Amino acid sequence: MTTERPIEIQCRLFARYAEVVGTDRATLHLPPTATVADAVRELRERLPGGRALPERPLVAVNQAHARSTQPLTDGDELALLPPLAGG
Amino acid sequence: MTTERPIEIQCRLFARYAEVVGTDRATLHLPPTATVADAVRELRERLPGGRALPERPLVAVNQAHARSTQPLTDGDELALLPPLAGG
Amino acid sequence: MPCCHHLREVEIPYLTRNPIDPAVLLAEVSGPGRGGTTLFVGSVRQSPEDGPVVEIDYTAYEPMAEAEFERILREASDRWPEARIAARHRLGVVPLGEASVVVAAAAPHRGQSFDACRWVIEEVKRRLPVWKRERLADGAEQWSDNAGARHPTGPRSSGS
Amino acid sequence: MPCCHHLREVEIPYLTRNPIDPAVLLAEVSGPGRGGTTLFVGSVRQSPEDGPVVEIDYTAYEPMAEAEFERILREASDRWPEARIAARHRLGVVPLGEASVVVAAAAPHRGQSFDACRWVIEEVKRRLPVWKRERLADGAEQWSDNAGARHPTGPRSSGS
Repeated sequence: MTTERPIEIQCRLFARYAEVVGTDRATLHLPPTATVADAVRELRERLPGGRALPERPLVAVNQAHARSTQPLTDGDELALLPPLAGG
Repeated sequence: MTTERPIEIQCRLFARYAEVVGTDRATLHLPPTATVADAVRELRERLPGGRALPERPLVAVNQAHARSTQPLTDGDELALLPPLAGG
Repeated sequence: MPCCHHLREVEIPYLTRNPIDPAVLLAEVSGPGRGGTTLFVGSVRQSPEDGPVVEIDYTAYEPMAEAEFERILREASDRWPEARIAARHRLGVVPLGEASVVVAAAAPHRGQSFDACRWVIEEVKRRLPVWKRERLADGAEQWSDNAGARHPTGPRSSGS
Repeated sequence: MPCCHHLREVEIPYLTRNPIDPAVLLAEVSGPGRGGTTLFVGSVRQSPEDGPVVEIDYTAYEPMAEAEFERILREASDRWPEARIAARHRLGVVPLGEASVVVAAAAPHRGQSFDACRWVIEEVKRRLPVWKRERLADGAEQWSDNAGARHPTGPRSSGS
């Protein structure tokens, strides 16, 4: 069914999170009903050292702060943000 | 009696008050029991145009803000301060 | 790094007839333990109520104004012991847009620097024996005070 | 004189790898109707908890940080429509004592300028996707965040 065609999510990791998993980018293919929380779960399972990432990190979708319940859309950019330190 | 020897007060007027009375200095001789309020009353009576000064202006004694009830001492400098406009 | 403002090695007057450079005040309060600095600049502005003000002539009861500034900054140092504070007030004719007063407060934490800076400028407005004569675009002059009162000026007194 | 920050003719990036000059931000927000200007400077400081920090390496999720700065300043313009606000955040290695962030807010009245400046810096701290790697005097490095957490650094990732 067309509704089952997976969506592609570009993931970005920053600062300490990029150090922990040894990469700052990953691409996920997820069911079209996937939320931010689903994507984070997938990253924690699939990336080497991914378990060291928090279960509910601060996240941004398409360069804006987002909640873990936010649904994702094909082509979205999901970023996992360590605790902020600006200022 | 020595207690009756008058005290000498150097008075200064600023900004609009100096304009109103046409001078920025005056010397008063007052009883040794005189307060700021007594000196202001004397200035309002004796200076030409003195009635245009307020009965209870902002005042300073020896370059510090003072109350109208403050007793005066020989040699004190009394200043009548129009409403402040610093900043 | 305790620092008492009033123990400055060189006594810099708080009153000046020259333009005030904010960078100088920022430098005066800076220090490695003070990560937050708040600066306030008060400028001569056009007032919608009065029409265009082209310049302001500031006068002061100068020795008292210096002493009162010193008292205000000493009280601020008591309230915010870790803060370092600098301040200047300009006297004489100040054209539109130039600064009449600048206050800088640096502290280990930003909240302290905001609070100290704000407190000092409020006290300056409330306590500093300074007066202003505004010259309007049409040539009229008026005394203007911080309570919002306006009075037309009379002849200038010789000595003040 | 209504002014919308986000309608700047020339888009100046909020992020910079060069030292931030407070005078530039003061000039950007100045205007004849705005008599009160508050400037906040956040500097790299020695932290008593961690011992001497000699420098901080700031990194950001850069396009999001630019967009988030724009959102913060647009929200500030909604809250203080008469204010004009400028802000910069430095990235890269910032030595001890230099500014990492500067915010300037000018408004007709000083209360507005203080409130707008304070609000913007608080939102920057809370929302801007920026991270810092502190280098201490003994050569150790740590990630340090605005909630006060510290983590030793690992190997540097190639791309971030």
